[in-house]
Amino acid sequence: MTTLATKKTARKAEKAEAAVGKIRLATAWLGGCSGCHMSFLDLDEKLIDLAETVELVYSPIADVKEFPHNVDVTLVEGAVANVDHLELAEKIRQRSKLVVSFGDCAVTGNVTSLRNKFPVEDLLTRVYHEGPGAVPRGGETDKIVPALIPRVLPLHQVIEVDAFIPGCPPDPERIWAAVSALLAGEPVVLTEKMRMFG
Amino acid sequence: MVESRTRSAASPDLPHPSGDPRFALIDRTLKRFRFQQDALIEVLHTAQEAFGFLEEDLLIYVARQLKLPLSWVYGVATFYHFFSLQPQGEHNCIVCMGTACYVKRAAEIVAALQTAYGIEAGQTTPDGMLSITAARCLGSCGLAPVLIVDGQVLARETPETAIAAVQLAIEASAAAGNGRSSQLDDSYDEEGDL
Amino acid sequence: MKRSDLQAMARRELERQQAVRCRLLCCASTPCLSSGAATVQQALEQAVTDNKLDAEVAVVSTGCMGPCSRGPMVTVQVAGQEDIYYENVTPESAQRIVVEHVMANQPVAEKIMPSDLPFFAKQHKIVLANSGLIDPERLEDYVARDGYSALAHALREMTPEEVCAEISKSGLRGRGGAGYPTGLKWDLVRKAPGEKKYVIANGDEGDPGAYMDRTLMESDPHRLLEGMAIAGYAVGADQGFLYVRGEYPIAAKRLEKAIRTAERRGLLGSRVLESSFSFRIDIRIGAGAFVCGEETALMASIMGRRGQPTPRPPYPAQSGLWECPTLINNVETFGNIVPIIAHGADWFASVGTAKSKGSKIFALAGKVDTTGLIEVPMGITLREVIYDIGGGVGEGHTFKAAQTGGPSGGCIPAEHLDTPMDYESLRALGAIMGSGGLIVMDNASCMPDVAKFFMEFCTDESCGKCVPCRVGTVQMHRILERITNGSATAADLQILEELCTMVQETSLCGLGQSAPNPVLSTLRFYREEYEAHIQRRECPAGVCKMTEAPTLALMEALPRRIRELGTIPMSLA
Amino acid sequence: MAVITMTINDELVSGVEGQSLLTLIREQGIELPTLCHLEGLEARGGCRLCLVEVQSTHRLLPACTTTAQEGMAIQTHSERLVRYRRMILELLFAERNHVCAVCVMNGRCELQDEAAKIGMDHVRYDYLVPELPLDASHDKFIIDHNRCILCTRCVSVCDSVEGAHTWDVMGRGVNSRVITDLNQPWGVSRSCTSCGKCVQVCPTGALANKGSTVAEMVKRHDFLQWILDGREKKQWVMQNGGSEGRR
Repeated sequence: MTTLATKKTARKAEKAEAAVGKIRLATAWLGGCSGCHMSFLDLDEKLIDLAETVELVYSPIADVKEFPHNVDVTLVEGAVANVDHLELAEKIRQRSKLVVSFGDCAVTGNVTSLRNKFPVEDLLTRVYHEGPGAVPRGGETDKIVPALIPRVLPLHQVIEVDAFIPGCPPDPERIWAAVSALLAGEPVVLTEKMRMFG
Repeated sequence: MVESRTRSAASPDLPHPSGDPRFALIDRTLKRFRFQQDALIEVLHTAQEAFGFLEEDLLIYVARQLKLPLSWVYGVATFYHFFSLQPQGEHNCIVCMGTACYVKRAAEIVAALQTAYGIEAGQTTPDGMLSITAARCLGSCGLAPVLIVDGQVLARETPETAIAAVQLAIEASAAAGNGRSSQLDDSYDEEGDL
Repeated sequence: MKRSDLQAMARRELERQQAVRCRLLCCASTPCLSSGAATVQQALEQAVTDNKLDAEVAVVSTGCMGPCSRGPMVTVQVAGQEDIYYENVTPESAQRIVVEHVMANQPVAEKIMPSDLPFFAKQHKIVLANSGLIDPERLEDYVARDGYSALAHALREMTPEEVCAEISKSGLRGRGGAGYPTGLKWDLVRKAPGEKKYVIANGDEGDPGAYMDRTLMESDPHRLLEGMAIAGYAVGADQGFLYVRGEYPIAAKRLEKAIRTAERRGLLGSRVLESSFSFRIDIRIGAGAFVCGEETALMASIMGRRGQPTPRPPYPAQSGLWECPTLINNVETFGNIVPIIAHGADWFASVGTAKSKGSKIFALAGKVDTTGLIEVPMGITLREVIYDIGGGVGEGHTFKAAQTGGPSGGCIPAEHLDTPMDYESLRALGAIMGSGGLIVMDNASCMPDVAKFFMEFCTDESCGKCVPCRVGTVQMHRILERITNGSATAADLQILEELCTMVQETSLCGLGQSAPNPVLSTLRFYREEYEAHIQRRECPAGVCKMTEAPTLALMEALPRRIRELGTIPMSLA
Repeated sequence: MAVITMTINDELVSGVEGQSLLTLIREQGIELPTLCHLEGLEARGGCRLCLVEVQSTHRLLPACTTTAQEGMAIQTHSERLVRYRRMILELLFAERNHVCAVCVMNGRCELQDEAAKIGMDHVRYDYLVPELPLDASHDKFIIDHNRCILCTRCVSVCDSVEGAHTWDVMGRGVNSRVITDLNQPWGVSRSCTSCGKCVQVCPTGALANKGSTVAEMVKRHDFLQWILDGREKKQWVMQNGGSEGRR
């Protein structure tokens, strides 16, 4: 899709100096439950090893507002469910060398895609008007919630994806096997057990 | 003992308990094929001809007579496009969607009819007045695109002539004093697009 | 009935026919009936009676004469004169034909279809030799044209082995599409061990745009029965099934009548022609499933089951109906048997090409001047068929493609118009002979759209037993839908091509194996059309509406927040 | 029983005449996936996963329905075959609504297993997202059509082993569905004996015990061999020649 040669700025050199030799890692959170990120945190002591080799440049667990340029590896959790996801996914692809679908929602749509049987309008009515609890009436636009796309899509049906880590969530061993391979610049080869969906 | 003998003797020969004479037609086919299970499709053909569609009761009757499992009969009845488990409309319009008709834009005729009557091909209007069917190939390719309205073959149709022909058929039966159809005409008038 | 009785019947019928001065043949095949042939025939009969001509003029309803788009057709036969064809006959012109032509010997010029037209001249009628000349509902008419004498000859003069050898020698190949050598198949069934054997005539002609088999069944039913009986004798079967497509009520009715008549006269049933050979034929009516054209699915259907195919081997020749050896041939194949036995294998083999012998019937339809049913020698070029017989695509139109073989076939472009029509040449082009549907398209047809049409057909007709066909065709159809609505990407085309090969190689039966053919052949010859749809979102033929776009291309135009005005295109789904 | 010799993946092997290719291949310790075939039920050739290359023909043949013959040369894992198997699995995952994470069979599902084995780690086709029901009307079991892959093992076992023929398939093509009786709720079926054989042979979570939740369902196929062996050895036939079973 988009080559990495685009939008190389002076800022890149500046950053590179700050983290010499470190791999620029990002993790992103689209339509998912954050379970994959929880599992990522379950890498426990391996996180310390990881911190020595990578710089976490963007992540729900790091306070960065804008997806940065020149990312080496991005793990994407969650399926593409709304226009913000579409926009972020496109940005991720443009600014990352390697994009990894991280967990079943990104890989297959999974639980997030269970809503695909319903038209968006019915879905909103069902959840926000007929669902439990008090709801704001009227259906006026609130300018906050991003517009939903008609069907939730797995990430690779929106942008090109380089590797897949299935699992709901992928357990820490799987994540480590994949991430350590990626960081070593090797292709991600998961064992049969580690490839299992669910 | 006695009871079981009467029961077994009863099944093939006595008329259907409902007394509906149309069952006699089915029985005739059953006998012609000596109640062989292989005759299922032939029997279903007869049943559909006699009753117009295959309602549940009918399928149960056929299954019992041929000593076939219910699911088997249902599976066969739903495999073949000829058999219908739903009642058909009073009028029917079949649009040929064979290749020759398609090349001569039969799809536009189907689309126009669907818009005009608010149903998809294969459906019947809620009032039971009209069924629209897209047929595979009627084999009258020289006359493409072809339409069959209530059994009458119409050649070289356009979306406009097709709607006119269907409307004519519906109005003809309305004029014949059918209460249901005159009601229908009113509703069409209200919509104003016909 | 013995052979001598047959000859006597023929004599009597010929005398009867020669007793009248003039015969008015009125086509009573489905296309002509659709254009009002029944009222034309009534008008003819009325005019004959009104003018007190009953003794000297006979009105006969016959089978198909060929030029279906010009129907209703009427032929006037006057002894000692050339037959005259009338086209587009109405009840009024029927009256004039009787008054002016029959009575005053002044043919009605403006309704005449000249018989020296290439439409007639380039044809070679073997299977349809009787079609349009005899009354399909009268056994005597058939017998008068040497009907059942081939069967009598085979029963008396030939051993089953010799019959098989004669068919092999003729070079006849299956007319249902694949072109398997018929004689070889017969011999396999003949040699197969088994007490009980069956013969099946496949009349489940499902290709949209094809109606060769219907015409033969409607126009000359006894020829088919006789062919089947010869086959029964050759392979050692005593029971035949005629599987007639459900959409062909007239054919079924005529065949039923023909079977009853033949049985009554001892030409079918027990002890055929007073020989030791017995052969019953039963009709089975299809119920609307294209897949039943596949032989194993058809047999499932005859046995009253869901029409799902089973893997071959075992082949029907070893284990078919009720696990007995079964010979299954197409109706048109059986139509060739009588002439081969009657005139000999060498006579038959003199027509056609080296590997494709005899003739082939095509249903010529689409954007040609004269559409209809034609029988041509194998090896005739597509150009001759379309431009000479069919009269071309018409003023102001450009030929674009000829589609053969329906949903299992392919499109042949203009640069291959000089291809001879035979099994091998057509296959080399990615098309197939198929059962004989031949649809001509001009520039108003969009090739990806045509491919989509056929794929939708296959999706609908897939029986659902094997995964590649059941789901693969749906996925291919989805991609074709995206291509024709403007939302496809280059990746889609690649996935489509991969799926085509996979579905072709892994599907259980012929339906799935051939379902990708229309896509593959249009991709081969009209790839730039696909590319125009994908890269420029343009339909060169102007057929596709291109209302959608690929997901990310639309980003700018999307509504951003929930319930903001604007629609998100369904291509995102 | 005559012995035959042939080659599988260029290794010389011997088998017994009349044996299916699948049996022979598996006897060699070669893993060949099957989703419709199950030992003990009639071979069907529907899932197309066990297709193999046979040298004498250009067509790929399903190992389950093809009889092993003297002199055959078979390839079971060519690049093309593995690629096609992966595509078939992708097609199956895209066909209905398979969500492994919330499935009763998660971790024990044959479909999920085969995907992992072959390395099918994502689906390139459109998910078709059909609207399909779940029938929980039966006392003991549920059928969730969203997870059905139309292998028809349930139809086969119900017909040939249980003899009830409660199950069959309705419709055709992608709209096919397994049904009980006249497409009625399973719970009201009068032919169903509630034996549960269909549940045990189902390769996915489509048929399951009622009340089992995510990853709880365990299925066993071994009963099948047990019954069929018993039948073959006529273990249930009494001395006087009458049989003691049902009917």
